[in-house]
Amino acid sequence: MQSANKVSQLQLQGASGREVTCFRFTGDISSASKDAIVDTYHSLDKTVHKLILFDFKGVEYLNSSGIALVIQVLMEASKSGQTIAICGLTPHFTKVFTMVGITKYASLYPDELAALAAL
Amino acid sequence: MQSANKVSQLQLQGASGREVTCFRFTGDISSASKDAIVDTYHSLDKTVHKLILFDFKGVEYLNSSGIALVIQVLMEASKSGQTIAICGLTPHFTKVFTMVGITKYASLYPDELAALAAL
Amino acid sequence: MTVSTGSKVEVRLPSRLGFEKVAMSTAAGMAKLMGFSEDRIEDLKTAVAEACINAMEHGNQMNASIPVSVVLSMKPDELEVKVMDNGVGIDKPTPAPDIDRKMAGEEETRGMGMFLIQALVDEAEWVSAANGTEDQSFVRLVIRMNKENE
Amino acid sequence: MTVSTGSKVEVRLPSRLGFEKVAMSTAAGMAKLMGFSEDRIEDLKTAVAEACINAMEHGNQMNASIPVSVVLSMKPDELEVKVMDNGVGIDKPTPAPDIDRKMAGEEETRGMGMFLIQALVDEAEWVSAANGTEDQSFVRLVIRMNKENE
Ligand SMILES: Nc1ncnc2c1ncn2[C@@H]1O[C@H](COP(=O)(O)OP(=O)(O)O)[C@@H](O)[C@H]1O
Ligand SMILES: Nc1ncnc2c1ncn2[C@@H]1O[C@H](COP(=O)(O)OP(=O)(O)O)[C@@H](O)[C@H]1O
Repeated sequence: MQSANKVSQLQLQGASGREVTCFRFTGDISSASKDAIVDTYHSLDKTVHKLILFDFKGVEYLNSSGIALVIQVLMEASKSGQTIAICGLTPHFTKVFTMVGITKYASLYPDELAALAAL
Repeated sequence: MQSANKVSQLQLQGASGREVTCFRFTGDISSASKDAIVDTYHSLDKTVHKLILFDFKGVEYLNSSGIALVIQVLMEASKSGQTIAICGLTPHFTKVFTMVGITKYASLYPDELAALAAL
Repeated sequence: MTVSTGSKVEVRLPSRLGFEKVAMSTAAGMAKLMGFSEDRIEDLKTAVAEACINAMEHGNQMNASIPVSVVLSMKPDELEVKVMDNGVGIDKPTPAPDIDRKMAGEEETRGMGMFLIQALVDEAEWVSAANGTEDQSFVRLVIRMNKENE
Repeated sequence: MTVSTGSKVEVRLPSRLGFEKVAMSTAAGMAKLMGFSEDRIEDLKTAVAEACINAMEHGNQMNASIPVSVVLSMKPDELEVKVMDNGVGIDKPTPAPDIDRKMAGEEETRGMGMFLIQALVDEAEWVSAANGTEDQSFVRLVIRMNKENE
Protein backbone atom coordinates (compact mmCIF):
# COMPACT_ATOMS: atom_id res chain seq x y z
CA MET A 1 0.00 0.00 0.00
CA GLN A 2 3.00 2.26 -0.23
CA SER A 3 3.18 3.76 -3.67
CA ALA A 4 6.17 2.88 -5.82
CA ASN A 5 8.72 5.52 -6.68
CA LYS A 6 9.69 6.58 -10.13
CA VAL A 7 13.13 8.12 -10.20
CA SER A 8 14.56 9.89 -13.20
CA GLN A 9 18.22 10.75 -13.41
CA LEU A 10 19.61 13.70 -15.36
CA GLN A 11 22.97 15.41 -15.76
CA LEU A 12 22.87 19.15 -15.18
CA GLN A 13 25.49 21.82 -14.82
CA GLY A 14 25.85 24.17 -11.87
CA ALA A 15 26.64 27.88 -12.24
CA SER A 16 30.23 27.07 -11.25
CA GLY A 17 30.47 24.82 -14.28
CA ARG A 18 30.45 21.62 -12.22
CA GLU A 19 28.47 18.58 -13.29
CA VAL A 20 25.40 17.97 -11.13
CA THR A 21 23.73 14.53 -11.11
CA CYS A 22 20.10 15.14 -10.38
CA PHE A 23 17.53 12.58 -9.22
CA ARG A 24 13.89 13.53 -9.48
CA PHE A 25 11.69 11.46 -7.18
CA THR A 26 7.95 10.86 -7.34
CA GLY A 27 5.54 8.86 -5.19
CA ASP A 28 6.04 8.29 -1.48
CA ILE A 29 9.38 8.47 0.29
CA SER A 30 8.95 5.94 3.09
CA SER A 31 10.42 2.69 4.37
CA ALA A 32 9.55 1.17 0.97
CA SER A 33 11.86 3.59 -0.85
CA LYS A 34 15.19 1.86 -0.29
CA ASP A 35 15.40 1.09 -4.02
CA ALA A 36 14.58 4.63 -4.99
CA ILE A 37 16.92 6.38 -2.61
CA VAL A 38 19.74 4.08 -1.55
CA ASP A 39 20.01 1.74 -4.55
CA THR A 40 19.77 4.65 -6.97
CA TYR A 41 22.63 6.33 -5.15
CA HIS A 42 24.66 3.10 -5.15
CA SER A 43 24.20 2.81 -8.90
CA LEU A 44 26.48 5.86 -9.35
CA ASP A 45 30.23 5.63 -9.74
CA LYS A 46 31.46 7.45 -6.62
CA THR A 47 34.61 8.63 -8.37
CA VAL A 48 32.69 10.31 -11.17
CA HIS A 49 29.53 11.74 -9.59
CA LYS A 50 30.77 14.16 -6.96
CA LEU A 51 27.81 16.51 -6.79
CA ILE A 52 24.33 15.03 -6.44
CA LEU A 53 21.01 16.83 -6.28
CA PHE A 54 17.91 15.13 -4.84
CA ASP A 55 14.76 16.79 -6.16
CA PHE A 56 11.69 15.97 -4.05
CA LYS A 57 9.31 18.26 -5.96
CA GLY A 58 7.24 15.32 -7.27
CA VAL A 59 6.94 13.65 -3.86
CA GLU A 60 3.54 13.73 -2.21
CA TYR A 61 4.30 11.95 1.04
CA LEU A 62 7.47 11.74 3.08
CA ASN A 63 7.88 10.15 6.49
CA SER A 64 10.65 9.64 9.03
CA SER A 65 11.57 6.22 7.61
CA GLY A 66 12.08 7.89 4.24
CA ILE A 67 14.15 10.63 5.84
CA ALA A 68 16.28 7.92 7.49
CA LEU A 69 17.14 6.62 4.00
CA VAL A 70 18.19 10.11 2.95
CA ILE A 71 20.45 10.30 6.03
CA GLN A 72 21.96 6.92 5.12
CA VAL A 73 22.91 8.31 1.70
CA LEU A 74 24.29 11.51 3.27
CA MET A 75 26.46 9.35 5.52
CA GLU A 76 27.85 7.26 2.67
CA ALA A 77 28.32 10.28 0.43
CA SER A 78 30.25 12.11 3.10
CA LYS A 79 32.62 9.13 3.41
CA SER A 80 33.29 9.13 -0.34
CA GLY A 81 33.75 12.88 -0.60
CA GLN A 82 30.53 13.44 -2.50
CA THR A 83 28.24 16.40 -1.89
CA ILE A 84 24.45 15.97 -1.69
CA ALA A 85 22.13 18.91 -2.19
CA ILE A 86 18.36 18.73 -1.77
CA CYS A 87 15.60 20.70 -3.46
CA GLY A 88 11.88 20.72 -4.08
CA LEU A 89 10.77 20.27 -0.47
CA THR A 90 7.56 21.98 0.59
CA PRO A 91 7.88 24.60 3.34
CA HIS A 92 6.62 21.98 5.79
CA PHE A 93 9.29 19.43 4.87
CA THR A 94 11.96 22.12 4.73
CA LYS A 95 11.08 22.70 8.38
CA VAL A 96 11.12 18.96 9.14
CA PHE A 97 14.52 18.42 7.45
CA THR A 98 15.86 21.39 9.40
CA MET A 99 14.45 20.03 12.68
CA VAL A 100 16.25 16.71 12.30
CA GLY A 101 19.50 18.50 11.49
CA ILE A 102 19.94 17.46 7.85
CA THR A 103 20.82 21.06 7.00
CA LYS A 104 24.16 20.51 8.78
CA TYR A 105 25.11 18.00 6.08
CA ALA A 106 23.16 19.01 2.98
CA SER A 107 22.07 22.36 1.58
CA LEU A 108 18.37 22.81 0.85
CA TYR A 109 17.20 24.82 -2.16
CA PRO A 110 13.64 25.71 -3.15
CA ASP A 111 13.94 24.19 -6.64
CA GLU A 112 16.41 22.89 -9.24
CA LEU A 113 17.09 26.33 -10.69
CA ALA A 114 17.97 27.78 -7.31
CA ALA A 115 20.16 24.76 -6.59
CA LEU A 116 22.03 25.00 -9.90
CA ALA A 117 22.58 28.72 -9.43
CA ALA A 118 24.31 27.97 -6.12
CA LEU A 119 26.25 24.83 -7.11
CA MET B 1 -19.57 23.10 11.49
CA GLN B 2 -20.55 24.37 8.09
CA SER B 3 -18.27 27.17 7.09
CA ALA B 4 -19.78 30.60 6.62
CA ASN B 5 -19.96 32.12 3.16
CA LYS B 6 -18.46 35.36 2.13
CA VAL B 7 -20.19 36.82 -0.89
CA SER B 8 -18.90 39.79 -2.80
CA GLN B 9 -21.04 41.59 -5.35
CA LEU B 10 -19.67 43.43 -8.35
CA GLN B 11 -21.09 45.10 -11.44
CA LEU B 12 -19.52 43.91 -14.68
CA GLN B 13 -20.31 44.44 -18.32
CA GLY B 14 -20.92 41.67 -20.85
CA ALA B 15 -19.52 41.73 -24.40
CA SER B 16 -23.00 42.72 -25.57
CA GLY B 17 -22.77 45.85 -23.42
CA ARG B 18 -25.29 44.59 -20.89
CA GLU B 19 -24.80 45.06 -17.16
CA VAL B 20 -23.93 41.83 -15.36
CA THR B 21 -24.38 41.58 -11.59
CA CYS B 22 -21.81 39.12 -10.39
CA PHE B 23 -21.73 37.31 -7.04
CA ARG B 24 -18.51 35.65 -6.02
CA PHE B 25 -19.04 32.96 -3.40
CA THR B 26 -16.54 31.43 -1.00
CA GLY B 27 -16.79 28.75 1.69
CA ASP B 28 -19.27 25.87 1.52
CA ILE B 29 -22.47 25.92 -0.47
CA SER B 30 -24.74 23.71 1.62
CA SER B 31 -28.01 23.85 3.56
CA ALA B 32 -26.42 26.60 5.66
CA SER B 33 -26.04 28.89 2.63
CA LYS B 34 -29.57 30.28 2.43
CA ASP B 35 -28.25 33.73 3.39
CA ALA B 36 -25.48 33.60 0.84
CA ILE B 37 -27.52 32.36 -2.09
CA VAL B 38 -31.19 33.18 -1.62
CA ASP B 39 -31.03 36.28 0.58
CA THR B 40 -28.27 37.78 -1.54
CA TYR B 41 -30.44 37.28 -4.59
CA HIS B 42 -33.45 38.79 -2.81
CA SER B 43 -31.42 41.88 -1.96
CA LEU B 44 -31.40 42.83 -5.64
CA ASP B 45 -34.04 45.00 -7.27
CA LYS B 46 -35.60 42.58 -9.77
CA THR B 47 -36.46 45.39 -12.17
CA VAL B 48 -32.86 46.61 -12.35
CA HIS B 49 -30.67 43.50 -12.20
CA LYS B 50 -31.70 41.43 -15.19
CA LEU B 51 -28.52 39.47 -15.77
CA ILE B 52 -26.87 37.75 -12.81
CA LEU B 53 -23.69 35.72 -12.73
CA PHE B 54 -22.95 33.29 -9.90
CA ASP B 55 -19.22 32.65 -9.63
CA PHE B 56 -18.42 29.51 -7.63
CA LYS B 57 -14.66 29.65 -8.20
CA GLY B 58 -13.90 30.28 -4.52
CA VAL B 59 -16.16 27.47 -3.30
CA GLU B 60 -14.48 24.40 -1.85
CA TYR B 61 -17.49 22.26 -1.05
CA LEU B 62 -20.90 22.06 -2.64
CA ASN B 63 -23.64 19.56 -1.85
CA SER B 64 -27.14 18.78 -3.04
CA SER B 65 -28.76 21.01 -0.41
CA GLY B 66 -26.67 23.89 -1.72
CA ILE B 67 -27.64 23.05 -5.29
CA ALA B 68 -31.30 23.09 -4.19
CA LEU B 69 -30.82 26.72 -3.10
CA VAL B 70 -29.41 27.56 -6.53
CA ILE B 71 -32.47 25.94 -8.14
CA GLN B 72 -34.73 28.01 -5.89
CA VAL B 73 -33.08 31.18 -7.18
CA LEU B 74 -33.33 29.94 -10.79
CA MET B 75 -37.03 29.41 -10.24
CA GLU B 76 -37.66 32.88 -8.82
CA ALA B 77 -35.44 34.53 -11.41
CA SER B 78 -37.27 32.84 -14.25
CA LYS B 79 -40.58 34.20 -12.88
CA SER B 80 -39.21 37.74 -12.80
CA GLY B 81 -37.64 37.57 -16.23
CA GLN B 82 -34.08 37.58 -14.93
CA THR B 83 -31.30 35.47 -16.41
CA ILE B 84 -28.86 33.56 -14.19
CA ALA B 85 -25.51 32.39 -15.51
CA ILE B 86 -23.06 30.26 -13.55
CA CYS B 87 -19.29 30.08 -13.70
CA GLY B 88 -16.27 28.84 -11.81
CA LEU B 89 -17.46 25.27 -11.26
CA THR B 90 -14.84 22.53 -11.25
CA PRO B 91 -15.17 19.88 -13.98
CA HIS B 92 -16.73 17.60 -11.37
CA PHE B 93 -19.44 20.09 -10.38
CA THR B 94 -20.00 21.05 -14.00
CA LYS B 95 -20.90 17.37 -14.47
CA VAL B 96 -23.09 17.37 -11.35
CA PHE B 97 -24.98 20.53 -12.39
CA THR B 98 -25.48 18.99 -15.82
CA MET B 99 -26.74 15.71 -14.30
CA VAL B 100 -29.44 17.45 -12.28
CA GLY B 101 -30.55 19.41 -15.35
CA ILE B 102 -29.57 22.92 -14.26
CA THR B 103 -28.07 23.51 -17.70
CA LYS B 104 -31.63 23.65 -19.08
CA TYR B 105 -32.18 26.84 -17.09
CA ALA B 106 -28.76 28.41 -16.67
CA SER B 107 -25.68 28.53 -18.87
CA LEU B 108 -22.42 27.34 -17.35
CA TYR B 109 -19.11 29.03 -18.18
CA PRO B 110 -15.61 28.05 -17.07
CA ASP B 111 -14.84 31.46 -15.55
CA GLU B 112 -15.97 35.09 -15.37
CA LEU B 113 -14.08 36.08 -18.50
CA ALA B 114 -15.72 33.35 -20.56
CA ALA B 115 -19.10 34.28 -19.11
CA LEU B 116 -18.72 37.98 -19.88
CA ALA B 117 -17.56 37.23 -23.41
CA ALA B 118 -20.82 35.33 -23.98
CA LEU B 119 -23.24 37.62 -22.13
CA MET C 1 -17.45 -11.06 6.27
CA THR C 2 -15.61 -11.77 3.05
CA VAL C 3 -13.24 -8.84 3.24
CA SER C 4 -10.04 -9.36 5.15
CA THR C 5 -9.79 -6.97 8.06
CA GLY C 6 -6.39 -6.01 6.71
CA SER C 7 -7.97 -3.83 4.05
CA LYS C 8 -10.87 -2.19 5.84
CA VAL C 9 -11.08 1.28 7.30
CA GLU C 10 -13.95 2.46 9.47
CA VAL C 11 -14.73 6.03 10.37
CA ARG C 12 -17.44 7.14 12.79
CA LEU C 13 -18.82 10.67 12.73
CA PRO C 14 -21.30 12.55 14.88
CA SER C 15 -24.62 13.29 13.15
CA ARG C 16 -23.78 16.93 12.72
CA LEU C 17 -23.77 18.73 9.39
CA GLY C 18 -20.27 19.53 8.25
CA PHE C 19 -18.75 16.29 9.57
CA GLU C 20 -19.60 14.62 6.25
CA LYS C 21 -16.53 16.50 5.02
CA VAL C 22 -14.35 14.42 7.35
CA ALA C 23 -15.80 11.24 5.80
CA MET C 24 -15.10 12.69 2.35
CA SER C 25 -11.45 13.18 3.33
CA THR C 26 -11.16 9.63 4.65
CA ALA C 27 -12.79 8.15 1.54
CA ALA C 28 -10.59 10.27 -0.71
CA GLY C 29 -7.49 9.13 1.21
CA MET C 30 -8.48 5.49 0.80
CA ALA C 31 -9.27 5.87 -2.91
CA LYS C 32 -5.97 7.66 -3.48
CA LEU C 33 -4.13 4.85 -1.70
CA MET C 34 -5.78 2.43 -4.15
CA GLY C 35 -4.73 4.54 -7.11
CA PHE C 36 -8.09 5.92 -8.25
CA SER C 37 -7.97 8.88 -10.61
CA GLU C 38 -8.72 12.39 -9.37
CA ASP C 39 -12.07 12.55 -11.15
CA ARG C 40 -13.22 9.20 -9.77
CA ILE C 41 -12.20 10.45 -6.30
CA GLU C 42 -14.37 13.55 -6.81
CA ASP C 43 -17.32 11.30 -7.73
CA LEU C 44 -16.75 9.23 -4.61
CA LYS C 45 -16.43 12.27 -2.36
CA THR C 46 -19.78 13.69 -3.47
CA ALA C 47 -21.50 10.30 -3.16
CA VAL C 48 -20.08 9.75 0.34
CA ALA C 49 -21.05 13.27 1.44
CA GLU C 50 -24.64 12.84 0.24
CA ALA C 51 -24.90 9.41 1.87
CA CYS C 52 -23.57 10.77 5.19
CA ILE C 53 -25.93 13.76 5.14
CA ASN C 54 -28.88 11.42 4.52
CA ALA C 55 -27.72 9.12 7.32
CA MET C 56 -27.49 12.10 9.70
CA GLU C 57 -30.77 13.71 8.66
CA HIS C 58 -33.14 10.90 7.77
CA GLY C 59 -31.48 8.02 9.63
CA ASN C 60 -30.23 9.56 12.87
CA GLN C 61 -32.69 12.50 12.89
CA MET C 62 -29.79 14.91 13.43
CA ASN C 63 -29.14 13.54 16.91
CA ALA C 64 -25.48 14.55 17.12
CA SER C 65 -24.68 11.85 19.66
CA ILE C 66 -25.71 9.02 17.30
CA PRO C 67 -22.75 8.25 15.06
CA VAL C 68 -22.81 7.64 11.34
CA SER C 69 -20.47 4.80 10.56
CA VAL C 70 -18.65 4.60 7.24
CA VAL C 71 -16.87 1.35 6.40
CA LEU C 72 -14.48 1.44 3.46
CA SER C 73 -13.40 -1.94 2.11
CA MET C 74 -10.58 -2.19 -0.35
CA LYS C 75 -11.18 -5.06 -2.74
CA PRO C 76 -9.33 -6.12 -5.87
CA ASP C 77 -10.14 -3.38 -8.38
CA GLU C 78 -12.94 -1.82 -6.37
CA LEU C 79 -13.68 0.17 -3.28
CA GLU C 80 -16.87 -0.57 -1.35
CA VAL C 81 -18.29 2.01 1.03
CA LYS C 82 -21.09 1.33 3.50
CA VAL C 83 -22.67 4.32 5.20
CA MET C 84 -24.71 3.16 8.20
CA ASP C 85 -27.24 4.87 10.43
CA ASN C 86 -29.63 3.95 13.23
CA GLY C 87 -32.82 4.69 11.33
CA VAL C 88 -35.31 2.34 9.72
CA GLY C 89 -34.07 2.92 6.22
CA ILE C 90 -35.91 3.90 3.09
CA ASP C 91 -39.57 3.03 2.85
CA LYS C 92 -40.18 3.57 -0.84
CA PRO C 93 -37.94 4.35 -3.80
CA THR C 94 -37.61 8.08 -4.45
CA PRO C 95 -38.31 9.27 -7.98
CA ALA C 96 -35.41 10.86 -9.86
CA PRO C 97 -35.42 14.64 -9.58
CA ASP C 98 -37.18 16.44 -12.44
CA ILE C 99 -35.76 19.89 -13.03
CA ASP C 100 -38.82 21.03 -15.02
CA ARG C 101 -41.15 20.09 -12.19
CA LYS C 102 -38.82 21.76 -9.69
CA MET C 103 -38.77 24.94 -11.80
CA ALA C 104 -42.56 24.84 -12.04
CA GLY C 105 -42.82 24.53 -8.25
CA GLU C 106 -44.46 21.10 -8.57
CA GLU C 107 -41.64 19.32 -6.76
CA GLU C 108 -39.42 20.36 -3.85
CA THR C 109 -36.14 21.94 -4.93
CA ARG C 110 -34.24 19.49 -2.72
CA GLY C 111 -34.28 15.69 -3.12
CA MET C 112 -31.26 15.11 -5.35
CA GLY C 113 -28.95 13.21 -2.99
CA MET C 114 -29.92 9.66 -3.84
CA PHE C 115 -30.02 10.47 -7.53
CA LEU C 116 -26.49 11.90 -7.42
CA ILE C 117 -25.18 8.94 -5.46
CA GLN C 118 -26.55 6.54 -8.06
CA ALA C 119 -25.29 8.64 -10.93
CA LEU C 120 -21.77 9.02 -9.57
CA VAL C 121 -20.84 5.53 -8.41
CA ASP C 122 -20.83 2.17 -10.18
CA GLU C 123 -23.21 0.47 -7.74
CA ALA C 124 -25.54 1.86 -5.08
CA GLU C 125 -27.85 -0.23 -2.94
CA TRP C 126 -30.02 0.81 0.02
CA VAL C 127 -30.63 -1.78 2.73
CA SER C 128 -33.16 -1.13 5.48
CA ALA C 129 -32.87 -2.33 9.07
CA ALA C 130 -36.68 -2.35 9.00
CA ASN C 131 -36.49 -5.47 6.85
CA GLY C 132 -35.15 -7.26 9.87
CA THR C 133 -31.98 -8.94 8.62
CA GLU C 134 -29.61 -6.07 9.38
CA ASP C 135 -28.77 -4.23 12.62
CA GLN C 136 -28.45 -0.90 10.93
CA SER C 137 -29.75 0.64 7.75
CA PHE C 138 -27.09 1.42 5.22
CA VAL C 139 -26.33 2.44 1.69
CA ARG C 140 -23.63 0.42 -0.02
CA LEU C 141 -21.62 2.13 -2.74
CA VAL C 142 -19.03 0.64 -5.06
CA ILE C 143 -16.57 2.39 -7.33
CA ARG C 144 -14.42 0.35 -9.68
CA MET C 145 -10.97 0.91 -11.05
CA ASN C 146 -10.48 1.59 -14.78
CA LYS C 147 -14.11 2.30 -15.18
CA GLU C 148 -15.56 5.61 -16.21
CA ASN C 149 -18.83 6.90 -14.90
CA GLU C 150 -21.81 4.94 -16.07
CA MET D 1 -15.32 11.13 28.94
CA THR D 2 -15.37 14.92 29.00
CA VAL D 3 -15.79 15.39 25.26
CA SER D 4 -19.31 15.37 23.96
CA THR D 5 -19.78 12.59 21.43
CA GLY D 6 -21.11 15.26 19.09
CA SER D 7 -17.60 16.41 18.28
CA LYS D 8 -15.61 13.21 18.12
CA VAL D 9 -14.52 11.27 15.06
CA GLU D 10 -12.94 7.85 15.24
CA VAL D 11 -11.11 6.09 12.44
CA ARG D 12 -9.81 2.53 12.57
CA LEU D 13 -7.09 1.34 10.21
CA PRO D 14 -5.44 -2.01 9.57
CA SER D 15 -1.82 -2.22 10.76
CA ARG D 16 -0.47 -2.05 7.26
CA LEU D 17 2.02 0.53 6.07
CA GLY D 18 0.41 3.04 3.76
CA PHE D 19 -2.87 3.17 5.67
CA GLU D 20 -1.42 5.90 7.89
CA LYS D 21 -2.15 8.13 4.89
CA VAL D 22 -5.88 7.50 5.36
CA ALA D 23 -5.58 8.67 8.97
CA MET D 24 -3.69 11.74 7.75
CA SER D 25 -6.60 12.57 5.43
CA THR D 26 -9.15 12.14 8.21
CA ALA D 27 -7.13 14.29 10.60
CA ALA D 28 -6.62 16.94 7.93
CA GLY D 29 -10.36 16.96 7.18
CA MET D 30 -11.17 17.43 10.86
CA ALA D 31 -8.58 20.19 11.32
CA LYS D 32 -9.84 21.97 8.20
CA LEU D 33 -13.41 21.76 9.53
CA MET D 34 -12.16 23.49 12.69
CA GLY D 35 -10.45 26.19 10.67
CA PHE D 36 -6.78 25.35 11.28
CA SER D 37 -4.28 26.96 8.91
CA GLU D 38 -2.67 24.95 6.11
CA ASP D 39 0.73 24.85 7.83
CA ARG D 40 -0.72 23.67 11.13
CA ILE D 41 -2.57 20.96 9.19
CA GLU D 42 0.73 19.84 7.63
CA ASP D 43 2.26 19.59 11.13
CA LEU D 44 -0.70 17.54 12.30
CA LYS D 45 -0.58 15.23 9.27
CA THR D 46 3.08 14.36 9.83
CA ALA D 47 2.55 13.83 13.56
CA VAL D 48 -0.47 11.59 12.95
CA ALA D 49 1.37 9.59 10.28
CA GLU D 50 4.36 8.97 12.56
CA ALA D 51 2.10 8.02 15.47
CA CYS D 52 0.15 5.57 13.28
CA ILE D 53 3.31 3.98 11.88
CA ASN D 54 4.65 3.49 15.42
CA ALA D 55 1.32 2.01 16.53
CA MET D 56 1.40 -0.42 13.58
CA GLU D 57 5.08 -1.36 13.94
CA HIS D 58 5.89 -1.26 17.63
CA GLY D 59 2.38 -1.59 19.09
CA ASN D 60 0.61 -4.04 16.79
CA GLN D 61 3.78 -5.73 15.48
CA MET D 62 2.58 -5.22 11.90
CA ASN D 63 -0.28 -7.68 12.38
CA ALA D 64 -2.57 -6.26 9.68
CA SER D 65 -5.70 -7.62 11.33
CA ILE D 66 -5.13 -5.62 14.53
CA PRO D 67 -6.54 -2.14 13.98
CA VAL D 68 -4.95 1.13 14.94
CA SER D 69 -7.63 3.40 16.32
CA VAL D 70 -7.40 7.16 15.94
CA VAL D 71 -9.83 9.28 17.97
CA LEU D 72 -10.07 12.94 17.03
CA SER D 73 -11.80 15.18 19.55
CA MET D 74 -12.75 18.69 18.64
CA LYS D 75 -12.50 20.94 21.67
CA PRO D 76 -12.82 24.70 22.00
CA ASP D 77 -9.67 26.02 20.30
CA GLU D 78 -7.89 22.69 20.13
CA LEU D 79 -7.92 19.33 18.44
CA GLU D 80 -6.91 16.29 20.46
CA VAL D 81 -5.83 13.13 18.68
CA LYS D 82 -5.33 9.78 20.39
CA VAL D 83 -3.59 7.05 18.40
CA MET D 84 -4.16 3.69 20.08
CA ASP D 85 -2.60 0.27 19.61
CA ASN D 86 -2.70 -3.13 21.30
CA GLY D 87 0.92 -3.15 22.45
CA VAL D 88 2.38 -2.57 25.88
CA GLY D 89 3.52 0.96 25.12
CA ILE D 90 6.86 2.61 25.53
CA ASP D 91 9.22 1.22 28.14
CA LYS D 92 11.76 4.01 28.39
CA PRO D 93 11.97 7.52 26.93
CA THR D 94 13.82 7.60 23.61
CA PRO D 95 16.64 10.13 23.30
CA ALA D 96 16.22 12.86 20.68
CA PRO D 97 17.92 11.98 17.40
CA ASP D 98 21.45 13.33 17.03
CA ILE D 99 22.37 13.94 13.41
CA ASP D 100 26.12 14.01 14.16
CA ARG D 101 25.96 10.60 15.81
CA LYS D 102 23.85 9.29 12.94
CA MET D 103 26.35 10.60 10.41
CA ALA D 104 29.17 9.01 12.40
CA GLY D 105 27.33 5.68 12.37
CA GLU D 106 27.05 5.73 16.18
CA GLU D 107 23.26 5.80 16.13
CA GLU D 108 20.69 4.19 13.83
CA THR D 109 19.62 6.44 10.96
CA ARG D 110 15.96 5.83 11.89
CA GLY D 111 14.38 6.81 15.22
CA MET D 112 13.01 10.25 14.47
CA GLY D 113 9.27 9.65 14.73
CA MET D 114 8.70 10.49 18.36
CA PHE D 115 10.99 13.49 18.11
CA LEU D 116 9.06 14.85 15.13
CA ILE D 117 5.71 14.28 16.81
CA GLN D 118 6.84 16.27 19.84
CA ALA D 119 8.35 19.00 17.73
CA LEU D 120 5.30 19.44 15.50
CA VAL D 121 2.38 19.46 17.93
CA ASP D 122 1.64 21.55 21.01
CA GLU D 123 1.35 18.60 23.38
CA ALA D 124 2.38 14.95 23.04
CA GLU D 125 2.01 12.36 25.76
CA TRP D 126 2.63 8.59 25.62
CA VAL D 127 0.49 6.40 27.85
CA SER D 128 1.27 2.69 28.26
CA ALA D 129 -1.26 -0.06 28.76
CA ALA D 130 1.51 -1.82 30.67
CA ASN D 131 0.94 0.65 33.51
CA GLY D 132 -2.39 -0.98 34.06
CA THR D 133 -4.88 1.87 34.06
CA GLU D 134 -5.60 1.87 30.32
CA ASP D 135 -6.92 -0.84 27.99
CA GLN D 136 -4.73 0.21 25.14
CA SER D 137 -1.46 2.08 24.78
CA PHE D 138 -1.78 5.39 23.09
CA VAL D 139 -0.11 8.64 22.19
CA ARG D 140 -2.18 11.74 22.81
CA LEU D 141 -1.49 14.76 20.62
CA VAL D 142 -2.93 18.24 20.89
CA ILE D 143 -2.76 21.09 18.40
CA ARG D 144 -4.13 24.48 19.36
CA MET D 145 -5.71 27.20 17.30
CA ASN D 146 -3.92 30.55 16.85
CA LYS D 147 -0.74 29.04 18.10
CA GLU D 148 2.40 28.71 16.10
CA ASN D 149 4.76 25.82 16.49
CA GLU D 150 6.58 25.75 19.76
N1 LIG E 1 -30.43 7.04 5.32
C1 LIG E 1 -31.76 7.22 5.10
N2 LIG E 1 -32.66 6.76 5.99
C2 LIG E 1 -33.98 6.97 5.80
N3 LIG E 1 -34.50 7.58 4.70
C3 LIG E 1 -33.64 8.05 3.78
C4 LIG E 1 -32.23 7.89 3.91
N4 LIG E 1 -31.64 8.43 2.82
C5 LIG E 1 -32.63 8.92 2.06
N5 LIG E 1 -33.85 8.70 2.62
C6 LIG E 1 -35.18 9.06 2.09
O1 LIG E 1 -35.05 9.32 0.71
C7 LIG E 1 -35.48 10.66 0.40
C8 LIG E 1 -34.65 11.21 -0.74
O2 LIG E 1 -33.31 11.45 -0.31
P1 LIG E 1 -32.42 12.42 -1.15
O3 LIG E 1 -32.56 12.09 -2.60
O4 LIG E 1 -31.04 12.36 -0.62
O5 LIG E 1 -33.03 13.85 -0.95
P2 LIG E 1 -33.24 14.73 0.35
O6 LIG E 1 -32.36 14.16 1.42
O7 LIG E 1 -32.83 16.09 -0.09
O8 LIG E 1 -34.69 14.61 0.68
C9 LIG E 1 -35.33 11.42 1.70
O9 LIG E 1 -36.16 12.55 1.76
C10 LIG E 1 -35.70 10.35 2.73
O10 LIG E 1 -37.08 10.24 2.85
N1 LIG F 1 3.26 2.78 19.86
C1 LIG F 1 4.42 2.32 20.38
N2 LIG F 1 4.43 1.18 21.11
C2 LIG F 1 5.59 0.69 21.63
N3 LIG F 1 6.78 1.28 21.46
C3 LIG F 1 6.85 2.41 20.74
C4 LIG F 1 5.68 3.00 20.17
N4 LIG F 1 6.06 4.13 19.52
C5 LIG F 1 7.39 4.23 19.67
N5 LIG F 1 7.88 3.20 20.42
C6 LIG F 1 9.29 2.96 20.81
O1 LIG F 1 10.01 4.17 20.70
C7 LIG F 1 11.09 4.01 19.78
C8 LIG F 1 11.32 5.32 19.00
O2 LIG F 1 10.27 5.55 18.10
P1 LIG F 1 10.50 6.55 16.90
O3 LIG F 1 11.16 7.76 17.43
O4 LIG F 1 9.21 6.76 16.22
O5 LIG F 1 11.53 5.82 15.96
P2 LIG F 1 11.44 4.44 15.17
O6 LIG F 1 10.02 4.03 15.10
O7 LIG F 1 12.02 4.79 13.83
O8 LIG F 1 12.30 3.49 15.95
C9 LIG F 1 10.71 2.84 18.90
O9 LIG F 1 11.85 2.20 18.34
C10 LIG F 1 9.97 1.96 19.89
O10 LIG F 1 10.86 1.20 20.67
